[in-house]
Amino acid sequence: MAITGVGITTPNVAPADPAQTATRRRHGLHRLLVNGKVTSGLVMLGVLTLIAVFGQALAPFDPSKRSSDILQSPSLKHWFGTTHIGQDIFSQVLVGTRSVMFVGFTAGLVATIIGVVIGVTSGYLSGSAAEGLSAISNVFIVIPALPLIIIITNVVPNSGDWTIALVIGFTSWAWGARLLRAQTLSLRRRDFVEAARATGESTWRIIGFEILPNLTAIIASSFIGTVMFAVATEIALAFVGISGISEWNWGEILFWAQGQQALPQGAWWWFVPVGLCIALLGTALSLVNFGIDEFVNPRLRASGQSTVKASDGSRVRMKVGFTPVLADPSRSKEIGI
Amino acid sequence: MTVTTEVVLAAEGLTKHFPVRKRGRELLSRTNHVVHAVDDVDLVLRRGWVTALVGESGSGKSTVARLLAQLYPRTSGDIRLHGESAAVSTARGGRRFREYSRKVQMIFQDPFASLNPVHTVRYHLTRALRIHGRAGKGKQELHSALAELLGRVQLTPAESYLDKYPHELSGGQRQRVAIARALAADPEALLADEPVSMLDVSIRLGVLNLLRNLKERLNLAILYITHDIASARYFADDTLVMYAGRMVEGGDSETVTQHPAHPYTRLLVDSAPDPDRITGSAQGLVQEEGVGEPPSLITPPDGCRFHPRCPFVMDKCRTALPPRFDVGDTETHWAACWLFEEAKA
Amino acid sequence: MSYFLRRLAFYVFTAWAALTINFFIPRLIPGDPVSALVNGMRGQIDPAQIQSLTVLFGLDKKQSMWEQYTSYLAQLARGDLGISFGNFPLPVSEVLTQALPWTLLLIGVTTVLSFLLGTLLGVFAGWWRGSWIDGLLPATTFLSSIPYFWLGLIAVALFTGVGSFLPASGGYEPGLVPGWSGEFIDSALRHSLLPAATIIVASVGGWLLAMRNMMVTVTAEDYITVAHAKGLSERRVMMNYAARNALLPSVSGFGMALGLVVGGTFLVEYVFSYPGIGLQMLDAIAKHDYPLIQGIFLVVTLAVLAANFLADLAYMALDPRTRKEG
Amino acid sequence: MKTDPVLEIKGLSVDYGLGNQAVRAVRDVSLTLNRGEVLGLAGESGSGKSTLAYGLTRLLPPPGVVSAGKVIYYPPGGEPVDVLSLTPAGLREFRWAETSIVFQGAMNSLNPVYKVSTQLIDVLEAHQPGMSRQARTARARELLKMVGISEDRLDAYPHQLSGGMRQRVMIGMALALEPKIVIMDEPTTALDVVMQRQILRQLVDLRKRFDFSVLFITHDLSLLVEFSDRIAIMYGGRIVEQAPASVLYRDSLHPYSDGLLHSFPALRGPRRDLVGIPGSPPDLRSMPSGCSFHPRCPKAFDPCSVDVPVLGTPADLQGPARKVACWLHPIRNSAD
Repeated sequence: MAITGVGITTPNVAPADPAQTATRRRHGLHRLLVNGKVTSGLVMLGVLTLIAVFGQALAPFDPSKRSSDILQSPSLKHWFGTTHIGQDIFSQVLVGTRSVMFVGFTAGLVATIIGVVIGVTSGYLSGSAAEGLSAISNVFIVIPALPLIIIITNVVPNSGDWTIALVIGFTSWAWGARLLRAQTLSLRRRDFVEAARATGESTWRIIGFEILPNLTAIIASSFIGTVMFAVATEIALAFVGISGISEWNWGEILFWAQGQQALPQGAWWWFVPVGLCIALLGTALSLVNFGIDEFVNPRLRASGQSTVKASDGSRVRMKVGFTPVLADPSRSKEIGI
Repeated sequence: MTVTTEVVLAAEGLTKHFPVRKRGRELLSRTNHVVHAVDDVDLVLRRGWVTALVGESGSGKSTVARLLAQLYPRTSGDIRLHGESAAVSTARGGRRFREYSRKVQMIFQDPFASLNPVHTVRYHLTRALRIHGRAGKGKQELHSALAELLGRVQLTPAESYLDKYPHELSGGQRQRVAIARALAADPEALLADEPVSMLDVSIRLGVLNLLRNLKERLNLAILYITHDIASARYFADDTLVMYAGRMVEGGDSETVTQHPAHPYTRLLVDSAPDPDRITGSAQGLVQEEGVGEPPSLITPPDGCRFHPRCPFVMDKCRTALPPRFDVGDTETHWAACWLFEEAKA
Repeated sequence: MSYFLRRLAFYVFTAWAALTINFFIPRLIPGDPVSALVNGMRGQIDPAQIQSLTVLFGLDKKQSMWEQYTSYLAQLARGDLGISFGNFPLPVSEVLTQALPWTLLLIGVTTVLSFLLGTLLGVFAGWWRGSWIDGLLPATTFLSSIPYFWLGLIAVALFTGVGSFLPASGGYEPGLVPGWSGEFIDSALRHSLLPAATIIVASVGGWLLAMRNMMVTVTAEDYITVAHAKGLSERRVMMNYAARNALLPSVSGFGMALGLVVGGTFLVEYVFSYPGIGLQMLDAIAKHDYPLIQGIFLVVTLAVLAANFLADLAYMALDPRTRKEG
Repeated sequence: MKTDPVLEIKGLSVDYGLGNQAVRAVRDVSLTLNRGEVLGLAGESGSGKSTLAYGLTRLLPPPGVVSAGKVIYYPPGGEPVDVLSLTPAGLREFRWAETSIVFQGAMNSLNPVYKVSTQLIDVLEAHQPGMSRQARTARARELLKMVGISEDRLDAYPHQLSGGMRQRVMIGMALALEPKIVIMDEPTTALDVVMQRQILRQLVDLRKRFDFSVLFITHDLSLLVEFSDRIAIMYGGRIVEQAPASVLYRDSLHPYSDGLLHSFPALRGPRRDLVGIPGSPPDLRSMPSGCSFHPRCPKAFDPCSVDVPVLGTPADLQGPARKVACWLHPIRNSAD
């Protein structure tokens, strides 16, 4: 039936598409890093980490050392001003970074490890043990965290950074556990897990090599969430004077500022730089988390250009329900992809 | 079609009831509700032979495959490998299960879901080879084993597929990788759960032909599960029909599809699209039998499970469960329907 | 129905867990501050109160743990939480009755307001992606990264002081007698404005972001496209189809987030010296007033549970899938 | 053959994304839907068939944009309307009253938090504001009855209905305003064959009563051959063949149509040889040059990899109803 009647007339054919180069597929870590939010968040975190490590060395003064420069506003000598007994606030901020970062990341690590163990086990296994673990995490979510932490910190002797980090870590794993459990439950029913079982993989290998790698994004995001919570909690504890006064941290600067009535005296520099540092750290962590959210849920990704020129010349926002009709329907010009 | 080969895998009285979560007032009552997903299923898979299992979604056909793969624990019944009971007591892990999985492998419906998105083709196949001790010694042997596997499913050259992630492959290529993974164990029986239903129409045939080719070359026993009765006719030697958790009809594929005996099979065959019935606008569609939907499997109807929809329903159908009756047209053709009671006598 | 019963069972379990944690914590306190106090106060403290402290802190070493536990529960059932050391000789329950209404009103009202405001803004931000309201996100993210109390301090510095309409601290004008007088209510409202604004500004961003992301996710669902295809008005598609569905996870998240929110608001009370539970708690900690700390923890936990329960009821009213099968 | 058009698509192109990131999913498609006919649109995933349907109704979510073309609707006895140049208000009025859509996922096309009745009624509220409350409820009841669902289901929530029932509700809803065009995007793909047959039967019946045109989109060619009057086959964003159903089935011209027809086994009649199509469907981001089917085509020859064949009536065949885009069948010069 194939009638080959070549060469009658060549109709008005559109020019042929040029051969396409294979599109580079981006995936995994690389795609996460090209996300601007993640990169800028990580850069900010990197700077703060450097300060945490080298803060002691960089600090121009001993943060606890008194001087005659009492309650001075920011100057070239004291970038963030001084306290009521002449301590250099800039040095305090630099030195205090370490404790904040240490507690934040240690607590985050502890909570994430507990969360992963409890969440993934209760998600993958079934039966009453799993139900019990899930009930316990729900209890820990509902119980008000800060009062509980305050009480425990108050009861435990020697509340140094390690203690605080551990207390926060041991009380704030439940959110992560809950998220991971939900995700594990849905992964467990996925065919690739069944397929791994059918192939003959052992249970621990399925959990470790089939399920866990698929949870990376959620683990990272729950880790960052816990770090945010731990930082806020540590600063709050220091601010109300519950944790020990052995090491400098940002909350402690605020504690002294509050105790010495800094704001009523107009000593804004005692509060504002520290507050901005806290906000900076929080924003950096949030940015990374936004990036991870967008990585996990592609619908959240911004679609680049959000407005187009419509056929009537006006600019139209791209939105669900009303597909824009492009202005220039030049049909001869095929869009080069 | 009287050549019968050796039985590789047999199921006897296979039954699976899933517990239902109690709700509300039931918490106080003693009755335990279950979903009767699969009830009393007998089937055999023969060497070099394709057996099709046809049914609607929810009829329990996928559960049968998972029971045969021993991914689910059975409620009752037995699974025999070469005549010996091969039932593993718990569905989880264990050396006995691994031994069983060396002989019986499964292919899943959705190749987009059955490969782990974070692992490469190489990882999937290497694991399958390692588990079953067929990875050989050293890199060289492993590589040739991988290349041979991919060659079997016509993915050549192997180098251009080994380091790809699943999302870099098309649907058909993924399903071939999944088949290669199943073959890595060098199994005797292959359970294919709707292996082509998620693939594009134009490439389905390629995968089915590959399976048929493998069956002939490797002398595999294949269970082909499908909702498309026409493809059962094309691809399978025997066809079994399942409705609401029970087998209702069986026999050689040509007879079952061309001369369906059970009223449900007839409904299924009549409902299938038929391009030869060209009518312009589907006038041939006007007929009013078999309306309604499949029953709840929590409280399945007494007697024959098809009786509420059956146009030929008799009093007996409502109370008594029909056993298998010979239909009489071919040796192997049977139907679980009271209409064929006399034919047996 | 089954959803409701499951939730109810969970609350009972959580309440029990909180009671039990509360039982064990004082038993971990090193030393014996309680008996020291009891000894010091002998003569002024009545025997019933000594008895209740004994039960609360497990001072009666002759009793087994189980006996201590049962008498502890029995005592709680009577509403007896011991006496407050810091407010001697007031019973803890009385201190709580005075402080609780302030907290419930301030935190309850502002949290609900902040949730409603954030959710509404989130609906708009998610619906008109890339619009100015969506552009608020970086600002709100920054604001929610700042601790509540720091924002409160700045608010005090900026908006209070001599001649300002807004007072810097307290719950009402000193000298006024709490009651239903117009003058008192006016004063109480004025005192609550700044702390309330602080809580709202600090927490609205979180709700906004959550709702915005849910809106974006829901907008891609088929039923939204169907609603557009049906030619419904934009407002109807946005509110009745998109927002109505996006709200569900937000509401269930609301209950769970309360446990976190409460902590932050306590510090706001501290900064504003607002006479609520949070201030009492920090005060009690400074004074090592263990019975009061315990009582507060218990009451706060139960209050959060109750709020969770209300959120659950709201969820059930909003999502027909949780109701009984038809 | 009726030739009274109700909808004319002219040179429609639809892209995903803008500028140099744009991926063209529908390429210069022209298609006419006649009054009262069932036009089947078949193709594999990625062929652009759904994109075409959503593009012409402007329901394609971002980043989809209509980059060229016209969609003309001919109301009975009225002036033709270009759907693509309607204002949002005009488009809203046009939707559902003139064209309604039945979506693929019956599971997700109903709002889970509202009763069936509410969702039937809000269409009436939006388009016929003058209607009384009782009249609306009565109409909703009538619509359910029309698709064979008992009235007491009016107060049911979507999750209380089976998949088949939900799809019936959607069909009833699609007919609420008695539109002239109903677009069906794989309406029965998620259903079992028995249910599929029941619903199609009902649809045939309803079409006789209300005389609307159907654009029926599916990947199941065997279903289309039986069910539709005319069939258009899409590949790589273009229509490659268009013919009356019976003609296409008996004698397809395009090798792709031919391959599709030989890809599904027949249930009845003699066993026939199945050929299938080698290779896989093209990636929209890197389309082959020339005819996008040429890498898979068993009959490809010189021009196929270079020039794109244009859809038109082939010179070597009679009959105005057939069109094909294949270098094996060069089109008649006067075709357009």
